[in-house]
Amino acid sequence: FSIAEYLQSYFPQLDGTHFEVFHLQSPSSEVESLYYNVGDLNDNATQDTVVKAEHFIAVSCNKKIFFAIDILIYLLIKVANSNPSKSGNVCSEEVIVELERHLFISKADTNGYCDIKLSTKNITRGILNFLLDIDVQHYLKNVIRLRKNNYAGYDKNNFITKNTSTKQALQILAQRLDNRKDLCPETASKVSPPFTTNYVLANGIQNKIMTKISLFTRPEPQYLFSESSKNRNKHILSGDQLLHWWLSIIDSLLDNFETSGSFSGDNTIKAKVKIPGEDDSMIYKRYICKLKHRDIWEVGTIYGDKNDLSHMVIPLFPDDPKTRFIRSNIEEGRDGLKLKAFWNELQGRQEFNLGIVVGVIGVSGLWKKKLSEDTLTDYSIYIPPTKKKFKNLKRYVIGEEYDTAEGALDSYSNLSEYYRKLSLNPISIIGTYKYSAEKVYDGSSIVNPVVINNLNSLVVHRKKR
Amino acid sequence: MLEQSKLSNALKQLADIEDDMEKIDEQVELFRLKSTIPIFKKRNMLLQDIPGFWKIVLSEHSDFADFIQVSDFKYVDCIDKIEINWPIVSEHKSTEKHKVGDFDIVFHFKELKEDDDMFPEQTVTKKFRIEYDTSKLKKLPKDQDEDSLKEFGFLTSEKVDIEWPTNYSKINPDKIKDKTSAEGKKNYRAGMKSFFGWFRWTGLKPGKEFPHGDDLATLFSEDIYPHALKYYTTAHRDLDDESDEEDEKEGYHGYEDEDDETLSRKKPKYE
Amino acid sequence: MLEQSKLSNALKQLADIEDDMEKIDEQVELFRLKSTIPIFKKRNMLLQDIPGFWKIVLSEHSDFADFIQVSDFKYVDCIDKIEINWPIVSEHKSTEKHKVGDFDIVFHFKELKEDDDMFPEQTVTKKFRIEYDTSKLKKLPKDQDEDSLKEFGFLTSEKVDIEWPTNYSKINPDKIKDKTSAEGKKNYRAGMKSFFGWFRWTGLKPGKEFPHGDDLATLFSEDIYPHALKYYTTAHRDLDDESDEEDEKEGYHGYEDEDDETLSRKKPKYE
Repeated sequence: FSIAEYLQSYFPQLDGTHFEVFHLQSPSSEVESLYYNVGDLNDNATQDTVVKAEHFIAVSCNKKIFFAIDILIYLLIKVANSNPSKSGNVCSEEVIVELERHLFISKADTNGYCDIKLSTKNITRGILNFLLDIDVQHYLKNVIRLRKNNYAGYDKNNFITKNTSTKQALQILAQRLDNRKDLCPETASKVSPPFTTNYVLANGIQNKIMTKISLFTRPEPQYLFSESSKNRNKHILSGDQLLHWWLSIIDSLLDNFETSGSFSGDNTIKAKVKIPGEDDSMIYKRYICKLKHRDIWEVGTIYGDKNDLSHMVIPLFPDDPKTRFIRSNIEEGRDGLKLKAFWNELQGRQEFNLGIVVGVIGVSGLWKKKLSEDTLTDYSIYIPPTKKKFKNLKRYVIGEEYDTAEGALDSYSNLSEYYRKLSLNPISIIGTYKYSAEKVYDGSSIVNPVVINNLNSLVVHRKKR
Repeated sequence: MLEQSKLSNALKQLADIEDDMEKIDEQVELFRLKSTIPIFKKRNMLLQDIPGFWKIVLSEHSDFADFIQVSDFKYVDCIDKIEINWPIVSEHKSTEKHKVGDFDIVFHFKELKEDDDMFPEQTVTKKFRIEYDTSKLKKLPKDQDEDSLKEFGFLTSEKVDIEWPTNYSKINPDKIKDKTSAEGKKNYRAGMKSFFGWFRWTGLKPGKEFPHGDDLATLFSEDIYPHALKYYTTAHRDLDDESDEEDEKEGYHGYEDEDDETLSRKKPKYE
Repeated sequence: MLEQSKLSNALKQLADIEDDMEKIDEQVELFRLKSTIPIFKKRNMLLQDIPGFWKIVLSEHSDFADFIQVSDFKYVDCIDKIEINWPIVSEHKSTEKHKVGDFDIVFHFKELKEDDDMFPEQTVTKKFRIEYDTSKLKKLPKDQDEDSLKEFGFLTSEKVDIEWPTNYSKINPDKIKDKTSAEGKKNYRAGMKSFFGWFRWTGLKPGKEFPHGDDLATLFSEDIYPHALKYYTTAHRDLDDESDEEDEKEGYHGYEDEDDETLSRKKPKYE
């Protein structure tokens, strides 16, 4: 079946109104680590691979983009050698690969330029379900490797990289023409993809996948559509509303996690919410009580135990306040900070102490479903050939200004023109979801799991030459 | 008292020093132009032997893309020659008195011939001049201070004729008969926002013409043109997409080059 | 076939053009220095009649403050003269072969006399030289690529003697006897991070000395020194607190400064 069929039940049925979904994804790339590696810890982890991909999904109606969501997927591929004496010299028979998937909801936003009233909550739910259903092998077919692992033995004199000067690069190109008669990129010295991803591709993942979802909710006038708060039709949620909004979405995802059965402690479903600085019982009463899966939900976080070292158990995501706090702690030499103290101190940081409700939501457990590209004919995801092209394409949406509808029109026309040039079509959806009359327009504006002010983060940026 | 007049005297002389500095900046700029222009000439000669040079440079340049709609690129790809002249150092004597900041951009477009779209070969020169007289402005640009415009000047240009592709006839301002209808207005604006609209840009009617036309001009004169070779070689990297530093750091830093995102596309501000 | 050799030939000649460009950049820089230095000389004479000039400039400058701890400002305030010399244009012939990027910063400190703190009058000259030989580095600076250091060079300096205030005796590296104790280590690091620690900076031991010492040097040579008058007058603005654009925008963006590089303090990266 098609992706449009998959998503249609999350879009409203309104006189045949049709929606178009532009689903972009960055090429997968290897990243250093999901956690802060201090010193020697690095060595124990060298065989693990972390692969990252970013999804950017924009939804339009009547030729106007009105909703977008930015989500990061991290795949942690852990190698466990059954014969420790042979570590460092791995061969596939001796290796057990464990795979863990982290989904970080980075940003979501609406701009108020949808002509019809609808629930972006449902659309968000549909998109999240789809992303979680994607077979992880999808991300492993082509992985851009870390520079240190990539082209490790390349011949500097014949290879153009970002460190090659313009002069050298011109000389290399001339040389290529003289020898090979073309300017095509050098491919001979490419190294093979990481062993771990090959292993997963070859053997597949037999079990249900350990999946963790993280997000951080904090209300902002705009996250992805700049100037959109000037549109009076944009409905901006308060911190309290926003947290309710997201909890109800995440709660519905729990339907698709294994919630019972016999599995070991670590795989047990966990759903946690925390408001740094807020009383546990208040959080329970105000936020958890009304949820469908309230038996599963607890006040807290999915990251480690209170006595764990914070930087060892909290994953580092881009543009995330927890991450900024970890970084600044490490820079100040406070690498002994325990988790409990971490949360206590975090609430004192600027992002948290302005009297706005900010929520930390986390889910961890086994995801039940999986849609391979065989069952779904085609994911209809456009993956640009390079990360730079992905970013540039994303800019057609996030680089617009949305104080007038023109921004929503222009971002649509640029994206669809781009698709046309590639002979691609956005996913076209006619919704089948029926609203009960009054349950409409529950949140034209959304979410931003991201914080916006890093005054306290003490990040050192070096000036580029 | 003596102290005070000494101080006041020193401050007055320091004010003169600022003038001296400004003059030096100008001389340095002039010196740079005079030294560079012969090199650019030589370079442009050589570029004739590099097929698709400007197409590669312009499609590589993400800042340039911020000014240009996706549909315009088809015609941008026809540019096979760009030259910038600085009249203050050109050999031809002219009656106009030129400033260091004045420049002319010459574009040569190749012909495009398709069943449903025709675009003729042409050479178009767009001239940019620094202006200090703010009374020429129809209105003050947003976020701009009149005094600093008077002091530092602002870029202006004249509308220059360019033949539009037949595909764009609908949005070509010269061909829109009824500019007051909703449809006419919409098409007029679409045309003004296109790359061809930039050739009509004057810098005197902020909000009514190609948005940030001065920034696009400066992007050509200060970045694309002088650094074209760099962008050409960047496009030919073997590690097309090596994880860049930012990404590799991500594990530790946890931030991406998000500052990219704060830059906005250079968009129209019609009012 | 012919086309290819034509192209290859053009590329080779374009590579040479890059060399020409580099030479011109150097000549332009030299021209700028030669023209500017007499003006700086005249300016520095006049500055002697402006009481507290450098104190005002340095306390006004927020980028400077990113490098300096609050407790250091007491001594920074003692600076009553700064001069930068570029040996490549100085009249004195020297045996050393100088590059355009080499410069010496001369600081004159006034005496400070307090019951519990003494700091002597002194003149200290810190010399910065561009180096290309990466084998001199004890280790590669974080996030730096050896090839580009070799190509573009990196700033180095020699440890220079400066008398520390008595108040800082505890953290003065020359006075710490036991550098291995926890207390000794802590004090040593505190000293290296202070403004006085910068005078010991060599640029060869990244992670072990004053953090971003090269950036601080460049801040003096490229910004504070040439634009000192601007910062002096900025400090005297009548509308001291006029809200600038950024501030005004902040209201609706709410995220303006997200990745504003200027906001981050230059923090030490001891490893």
